[in-house]
Amino acid sequence: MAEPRQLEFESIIGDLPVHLQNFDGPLDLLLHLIKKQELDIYDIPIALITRQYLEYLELMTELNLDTVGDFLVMAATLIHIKSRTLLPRPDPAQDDAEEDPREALIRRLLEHQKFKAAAELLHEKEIARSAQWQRPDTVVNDVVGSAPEPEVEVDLFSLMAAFRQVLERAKQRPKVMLPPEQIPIETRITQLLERLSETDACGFEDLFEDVQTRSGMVVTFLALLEMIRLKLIRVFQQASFGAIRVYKRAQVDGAPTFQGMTHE
Amino acid sequence: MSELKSIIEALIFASPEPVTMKALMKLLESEPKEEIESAIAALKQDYERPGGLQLVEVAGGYQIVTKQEFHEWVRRLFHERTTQKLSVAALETLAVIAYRQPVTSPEIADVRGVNTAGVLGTLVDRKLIKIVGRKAVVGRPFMYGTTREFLERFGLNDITDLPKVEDMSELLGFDLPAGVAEPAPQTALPFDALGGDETEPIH
Amino acid sequence: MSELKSIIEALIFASPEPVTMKALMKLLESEPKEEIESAIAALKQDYERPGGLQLVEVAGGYQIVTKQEFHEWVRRLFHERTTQKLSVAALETLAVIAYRQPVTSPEIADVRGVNTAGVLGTLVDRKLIKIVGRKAVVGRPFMYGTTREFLERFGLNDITDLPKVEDMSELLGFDLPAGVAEPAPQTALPFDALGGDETEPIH
Repeated sequence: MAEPRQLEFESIIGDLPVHLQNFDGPLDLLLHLIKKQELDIYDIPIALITRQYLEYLELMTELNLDTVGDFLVMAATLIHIKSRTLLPRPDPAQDDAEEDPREALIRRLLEHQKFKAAAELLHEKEIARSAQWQRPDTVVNDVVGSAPEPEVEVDLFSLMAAFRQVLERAKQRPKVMLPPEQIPIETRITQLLERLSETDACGFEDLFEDVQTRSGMVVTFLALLEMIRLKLIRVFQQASFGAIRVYKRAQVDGAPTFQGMTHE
Repeated sequence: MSELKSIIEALIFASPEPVTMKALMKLLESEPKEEIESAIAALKQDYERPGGLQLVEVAGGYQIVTKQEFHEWVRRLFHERTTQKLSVAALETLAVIAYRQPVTSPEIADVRGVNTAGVLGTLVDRKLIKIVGRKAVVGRPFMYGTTREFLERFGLNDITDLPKVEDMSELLGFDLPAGVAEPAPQTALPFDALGGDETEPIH
Repeated sequence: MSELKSIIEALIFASPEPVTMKALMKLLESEPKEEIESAIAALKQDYERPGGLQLVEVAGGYQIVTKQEFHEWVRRLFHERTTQKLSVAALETLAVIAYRQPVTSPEIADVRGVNTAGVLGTLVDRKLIKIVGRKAVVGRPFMYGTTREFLERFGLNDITDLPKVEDMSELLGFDLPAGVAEPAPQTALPFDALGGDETEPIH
């Protein structure tokens, strides 16, 4: 039994102009208000129309319609016009270049109205045209043998659109993983030795500070292993899961030498 | 020449889009223009006969289509029309572009009272409008114009074929008094905007 | 009955498949079979007249097609069609070249995800692109760039006048997927590649 509820809802908006979704913008709404009350578009009672417009706007805000923004500017314009009508008219002899906002509004309304009418005429043309049926393409396939390749008009937009299409498609393709630029382990060892020469010991994690990539971390780790093998460093852990510290070692006789070291 | 007329009929029939005079002249290069023109005139007359088909001029070319009056019968052949409807907002935006072209997005928004960026995207996707240049003002906004597909969809031969403002008074429900209907630079409906000097045409 | 004949003509014309007698009887359910049959007979006779079209019986149904003797003309129509327009593949290739020039065939194939060698020939023939040099990599592939005709055709002063990808997204109201608009080396729009040092200009 949904009916009573619906009636109730309708009674709420009953004295309000219309269904909300009917309006495509503030000009549309204004035109509706003017038409509904059979007002003269050239002589709009601005106070009345402003009040109705604001009532409507209030309802829109209540319903949280996200199009309210477009309507607010018009509300400001209406209020501006209304306030002007309350002020004494400027001396007509003093012809200032500024257009009367009321006239400007009327002009916009007429303009808007004109294009609504144009849209209607276009729609009539569209209907007439859609009643004309064209030869289906399949018939020509029979004549020509094979379907011609679909073609598109060549203009700036189609060029841009084509490029966008290519980029989007490229984006969707799985990326070929190129091996990233690898730092050779030798280079990394030199870097780490330099780092350790500043301090005799440091935290294990600290040696990874300057690497961002996974492969950089792997290289650093391999370098450290190599340095341990070469007895260039010693690594200590205080306790299980404790912090690991790395110490630089003095060169030990008989240990394999690191070819990359320059100061030998 | 009867054979030329037949060839032209076959070409118009087979072409997936309206065949322009230019295309015909290119295809029939050995024929003088006058011959082609008189053959078309004769063909047009042929199609005046009673029958299910008609020869129409659309998007600057010729096309053979069924007569409107048999629409309902033909429609039975198909389960549903494949052409998608345009929303009122799209149609109104299209009207502004059609009459005012070339026109920028802010100019359209000004006439319609709402931002129309989303609708423009739809119309571009449906190939009814296209970018025709950039306006030589701050920001160099794109200017939009209608396409050949637009003409085809609405059965117009060219853009001057658009319904005239005078035809609108009835729809408007009031007369446009002198002054308002005057082609003021900002309010004119007709096609004065085409090729204005502030524009930078793209082709 | 002349109207019935016209309806049948419109139906045969608009149908994607040959229209069978059975289909006609279903579509024109209120008409007696004899009426339909005699309308078809009359229509057949109509199509005996000289003209570009014929009514044929095929696959157990009726179809309107062009007469055999004009097939060469119709074929030509489809050949000539490619003067103003491009296939989607050609247009995409042109777009990649325009935005990424100078660019080699393998590089274009890489961006498009398909091989485009054949299309390059078409674009060169149409004078929209030209060879601008060879790339100093293995195989020394040709590098392609757009021509003066290309600029004229698209109404551009120079190649930097091409709209940026960012412009498109803004004005058409759609968002580009993240990363695409960023000037990553693989997606960069600008023309920094022009005259890069890996190029070897020809002459």
